[in-house]
Amino acid sequence: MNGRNTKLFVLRNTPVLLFLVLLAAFGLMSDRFLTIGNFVNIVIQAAHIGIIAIGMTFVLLIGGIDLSVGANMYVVASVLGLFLKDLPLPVSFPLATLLGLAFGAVNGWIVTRLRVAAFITTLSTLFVGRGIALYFSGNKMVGFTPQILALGRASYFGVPSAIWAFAAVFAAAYVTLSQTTFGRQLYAVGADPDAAGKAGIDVRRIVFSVYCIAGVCAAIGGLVSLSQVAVASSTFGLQKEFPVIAATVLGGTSLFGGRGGVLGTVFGAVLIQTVENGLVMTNADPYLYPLVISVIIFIAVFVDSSRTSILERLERRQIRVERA
Amino acid sequence: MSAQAAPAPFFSAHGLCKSFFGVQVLHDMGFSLHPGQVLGLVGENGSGKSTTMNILGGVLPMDAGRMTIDGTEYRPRNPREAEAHGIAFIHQELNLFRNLSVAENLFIAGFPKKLRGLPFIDRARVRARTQELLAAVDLDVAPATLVSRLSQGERQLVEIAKALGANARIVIFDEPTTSLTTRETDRLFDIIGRLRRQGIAIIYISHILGDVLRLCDDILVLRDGHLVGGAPKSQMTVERMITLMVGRTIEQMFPPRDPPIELGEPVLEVRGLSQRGMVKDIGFSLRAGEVLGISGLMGAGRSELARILFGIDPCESGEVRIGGSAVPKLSPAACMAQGMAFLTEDRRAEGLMMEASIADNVALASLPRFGRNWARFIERTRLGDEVARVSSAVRIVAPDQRRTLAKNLSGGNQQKVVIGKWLLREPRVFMLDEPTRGIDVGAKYEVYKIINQLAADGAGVLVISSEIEELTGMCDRILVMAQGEIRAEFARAEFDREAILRAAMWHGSKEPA
Amino acid sequence: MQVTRRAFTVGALVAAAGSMSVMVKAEGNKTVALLFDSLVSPFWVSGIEIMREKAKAKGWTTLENISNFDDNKQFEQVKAMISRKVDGILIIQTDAKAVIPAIRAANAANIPMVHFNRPPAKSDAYSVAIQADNRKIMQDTVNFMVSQAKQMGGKYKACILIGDLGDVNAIQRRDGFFDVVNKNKDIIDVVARIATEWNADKAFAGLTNAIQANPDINFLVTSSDFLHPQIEQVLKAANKWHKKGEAGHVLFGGFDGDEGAYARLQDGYLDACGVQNLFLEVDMAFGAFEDLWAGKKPDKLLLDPGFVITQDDLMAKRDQMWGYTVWKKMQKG
Amino acid sequence: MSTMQAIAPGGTAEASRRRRGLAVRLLMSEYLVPGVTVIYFLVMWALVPAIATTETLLDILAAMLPLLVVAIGQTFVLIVAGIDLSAPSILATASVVGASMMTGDGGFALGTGVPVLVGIVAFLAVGLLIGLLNGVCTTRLGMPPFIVTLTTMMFFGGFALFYTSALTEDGSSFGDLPASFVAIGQGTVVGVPYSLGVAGVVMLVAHLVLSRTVFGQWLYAIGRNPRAAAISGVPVRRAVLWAFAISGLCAGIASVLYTGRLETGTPVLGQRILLDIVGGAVIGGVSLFGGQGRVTWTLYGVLFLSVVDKGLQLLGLDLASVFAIKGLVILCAAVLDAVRHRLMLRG
Repeated sequence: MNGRNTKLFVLRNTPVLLFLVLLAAFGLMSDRFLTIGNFVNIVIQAAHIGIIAIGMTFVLLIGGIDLSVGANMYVVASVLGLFLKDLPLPVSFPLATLLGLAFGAVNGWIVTRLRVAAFITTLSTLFVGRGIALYFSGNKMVGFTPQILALGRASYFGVPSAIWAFAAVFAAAYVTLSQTTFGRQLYAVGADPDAAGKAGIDVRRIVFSVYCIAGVCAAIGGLVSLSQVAVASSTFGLQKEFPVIAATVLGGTSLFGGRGGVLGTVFGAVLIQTVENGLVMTNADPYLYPLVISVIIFIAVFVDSSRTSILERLERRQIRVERA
Repeated sequence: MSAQAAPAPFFSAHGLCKSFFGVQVLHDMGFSLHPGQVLGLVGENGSGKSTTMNILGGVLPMDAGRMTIDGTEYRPRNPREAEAHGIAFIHQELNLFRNLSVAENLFIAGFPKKLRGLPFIDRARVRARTQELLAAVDLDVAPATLVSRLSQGERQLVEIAKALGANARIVIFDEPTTSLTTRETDRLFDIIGRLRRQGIAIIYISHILGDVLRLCDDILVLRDGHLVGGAPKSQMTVERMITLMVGRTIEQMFPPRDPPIELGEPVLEVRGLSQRGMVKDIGFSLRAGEVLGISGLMGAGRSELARILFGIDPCESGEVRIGGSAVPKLSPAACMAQGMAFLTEDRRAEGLMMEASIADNVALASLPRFGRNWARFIERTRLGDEVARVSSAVRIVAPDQRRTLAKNLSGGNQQKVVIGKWLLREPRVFMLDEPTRGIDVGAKYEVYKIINQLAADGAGVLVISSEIEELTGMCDRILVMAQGEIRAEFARAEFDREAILRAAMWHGSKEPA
Repeated sequence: MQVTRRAFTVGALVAAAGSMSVMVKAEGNKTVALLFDSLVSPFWVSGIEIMREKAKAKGWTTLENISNFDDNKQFEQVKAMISRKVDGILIIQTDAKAVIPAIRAANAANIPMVHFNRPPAKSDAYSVAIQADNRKIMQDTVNFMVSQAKQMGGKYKACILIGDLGDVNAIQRRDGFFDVVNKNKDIIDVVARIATEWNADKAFAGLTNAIQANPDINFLVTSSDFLHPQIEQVLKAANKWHKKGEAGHVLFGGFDGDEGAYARLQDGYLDACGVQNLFLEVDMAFGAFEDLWAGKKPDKLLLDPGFVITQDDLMAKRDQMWGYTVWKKMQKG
Repeated sequence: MSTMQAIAPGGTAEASRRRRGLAVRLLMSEYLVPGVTVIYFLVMWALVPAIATTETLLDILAAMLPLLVVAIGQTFVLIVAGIDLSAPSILATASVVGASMMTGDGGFALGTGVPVLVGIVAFLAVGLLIGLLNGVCTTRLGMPPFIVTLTTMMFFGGFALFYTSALTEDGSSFGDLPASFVAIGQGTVVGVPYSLGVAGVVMLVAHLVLSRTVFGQWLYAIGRNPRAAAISGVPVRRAVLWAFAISGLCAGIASVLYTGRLETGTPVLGQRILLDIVGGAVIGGVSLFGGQGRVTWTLYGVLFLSVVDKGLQLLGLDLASVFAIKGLVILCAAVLDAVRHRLMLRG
């Protein structure tokens, strides 16, 4: 029994162990890698992807998908930089976030009311969103006020603002998913929308809200990103949907709904960033970046999927108590 | 709530009518319920039982009619409103979320909150209330257990606990025992008894007429959307119910089976088959023309045995010979190559392609046989003819074999589609796991006839069933399994319900739910 | 096919109405297609705006298409422009070789083609290319920085932000950088090469990581000025954003000559910038069209020599710097 | 469920279809997407008459063919409820590897005497091998297709760049390809492109395989219910493996067409068209959840996207309008499709 427990422990924590191996490997190659400062860096850089991926987790949990998050980021950034720049931050940031929510609400409305498949809905809002933002910006780089940029560099109680934002979004999402009726109903909808309807859950409301949440997260992620990169060029947020979905799925959330959570998503986002960071720290040939990153993601998912099947076998309740 | 002192009805329905696409499926249906009453509802599939209950449960709106609860009009627009009026509907396909815990399933429609106005779930209260409700249905699992880890019977109890949690006054059971073991069924009936003593009215829908008779105070019989009979239990018999249901008399539940005078060669031989935690040292043989039954409680390893034999689940040791030749590595393809067929117990998950037509479903297992030349182009005419032949042989009732999707068929017709799929292969060995689960009397009779015909044509048939009557009615020989082993064998002459049950309960105290 | 017939009628009516209003194309006016592969940096945005203005001034009509780094899509766009029978095609391709079929198609349709800023690979097809001498300009820029470094003395840890590895200009600028630093290995040690893929996020993250790994980086070159905001942000966070002459100043070289570069030169943060002469390039390109229409055959490659602008000669040279014009406009607006 | 419902959708829908007008008839048919395409085309024709010239129509055809070939490959994978995100990187890798065999600038196969043949084999082999790799990882290692192909997309996208940088002087692409190879992508016979022949054969074969062969029926069965398929003796793993291999092979073939068209083996080939590939199939009606799809549907979807693109190119608008119009047009098609579904349900 004890041997089995150890095995279970190892298996359950494989991703963490893998992560440690990775840290050790990069640590050996660069003495600057294993420092607190660097880890803070990694988390800062993972923050915007991580935040958006948290929103994406909600969408994937109900079996949907949102390809428009990158476009949403760009719409929010260009409106903030062009039209809200004279407002004080406590006003302009909430307004920008509301705009992200509105974008998400459009997705949600089309998906729930017009009943268009999520993939196509968000594919088309991706195009429309970018079009609108480009119209506002006239293709030009959108700059931001010094206050916003200062916010990007600021630290509170020794913790950089991006990490605060990341932590806050994570905490809110975690609590929502695990501690509220909405969160639990969301898992039910993801597992079986028809059954959820029969159980008296307002499925439409949940689906709609989920796209709104994804919109809000995209907006917040966009704000974090722009406060760091300082300008939004016409490619701001372009093709962000891929790393975002990758981080979410790497974190163990199923594309088919009902399974996963935001803790894994955070882990997925940080893992990808750790590898990128490690490669820069070891001054690797830039051509090798995608090769190394993809191999590591591959190994992580491979280990995770084989682990899941072994775990299932080990944890499966024996159908009968065997006689000695 | 006062007990059954004065059995005055608190619920009544009059003149319920419903049409789909211009076809009236329910005519002038009406009944009433008083606290603590158990009302049985029987009828063939499509007779209007489910429609009635869906109207009651707020799933469908009624076209005409009137329902009242406590004298006030009741007209639910969705399941939520029905629930708010104290009506709980326990569907045949349980409405539980496997990825959530027992406690979460109980409260999914609305969790108790920590503070008014804040959305946070009061976990402690959920846990306490869950324990209370689980105790009320005698289910001994932790509230945090995931539903995916419960047995079918346990899940049923969770559904009942859910109804109790919603303060239901009427609980509707739609075919609750189809996937329960005998013991679980007994336990369910105990619980139902307890509910009625609390003054809760029960509507019980089932194809198992014996159960209905045993359990219900009053029984209503539906046919083609009309209420064709209703009487207290004392005035009903199983025969009368059947006669009312089908509109004619059926002499027997089972078609006459003349046991073959001389059995053929063994078509399936199993020796020393073992798999840890599943089955142990199984050995038996099945001969051509024989119908062999396997009885046992749920979890006794019956389905597991069949799944191992068909190569779906792995096995550690043992020898299997199909049609005289040894199959060294079991797999569905290898077994099929030797002429074996297998009807799984879960036809939705493992038998049918719901979104595909009848023809596509029937053809599925036989496709390579109709492949022509190297590219294996399908000979469509020949396949079409064969599919049509089999479909009419098993009497699938549907407007169009090519257009009608499996999901739009009744349970009985769905089962016939799966059987047809295997018959198209003309199997030498046919294993059927719960072949009549959830299908109506008429369809059952037809399935039995198909089985008889198969055996008469020289195939070996292996039937797994939880209904002992079904096995004794159908089989030439019955094996009884318990705890993964074969415990007893009965020849037709020795069939005895009591003895079979006793063998199945061998060390029965250890049966895990 | 009755549906189509009905729709056909409707379509024809709309077509008749539409063609009157939309397709007003005065006789003698020229239509020029501007095919860009992206508008990712101010260089391209200003480029297309200058082109629009100058074309308008000449009375030309412009049509635009952005290929989003997709050579195949751009080929289709060229064909679309040929279908519309434009008078000239100005193209910024992504790949020097993949554009050749497009040139051939233009040749076959007898439509002049001018490559802006990126020349095509050698082939038998005829077109005119305007290009900044990337490698040379970058060499000059870095040379200036090295001379500054030598003046100040000491050893330098260098970092370069490389562009998209699939873009010739990025490669040429990278090569220009290494031409110089490799000759000065005694004082300059390249500790970080950051592949930005012309992507601001990647640049930001890459530079942050590089500075984390080598906090003593004090020699920084970017292959395009559009990455300045990210660089400023990272250096500020690392407390390394100081003017020339202040302690801790990072020797900083840019490329393109955009408005941000001008501002940072003026403020003293940027030491040198390799400027592509955008006005000149647009004039050269449009001149090439006029020559081609006139039946002349300009050389296949026309070079914009560009120049290096530094804090020292900022006032003298700024009027040639396109970024200064944009900057001035922004100050007014 | 009652048998009444079983009869209803077929019967009454048939009756109501007869009653309704032509517009609704088009809406209800599987020709909705082509219908929308025609409407869009007519609107564009009003704005830019040049769209209705033979030349432009041939351009549209030439432009859509390679995309169609990749999208057909994708259709196979979508039918088994998978997805192949690696298609763009297969295009790129096959393009640079194939071109490196036959470039006049030191191609590896110049010495063999048949560089074009070797080159084409290389294209197809790269596609097939990456496809098989995807297939093996999903079927044998039990990893989700999304992640497997995401990683192969990243890996081979990077590999193509790496390969090119290591083998070419300027590090950007392989040019100087043999004329006979280029002809496959560009050449025409009486105005009809050769690539039409290639794509036509791919389309025909794919259509026959999916609709007429045992293998095709297996793929649909796997997409509809993999467990039922396995129990019915369908070799699920093998079939899924081949679905991925076919997707890879199709991408390899498409890469031949693209590379020939551009006369260049480039590592950035197709890097931006993933959403066009998947979107083409999905807009045509292929389900992302498996079990539903036809080659003709994919054709409609790809045709739709190609016509939309060509119209926008001809208009020569700024980027903002191009994005906005493209998005709205896709959305309109999707909304119409959703309306159709609802009408069908109502009967």
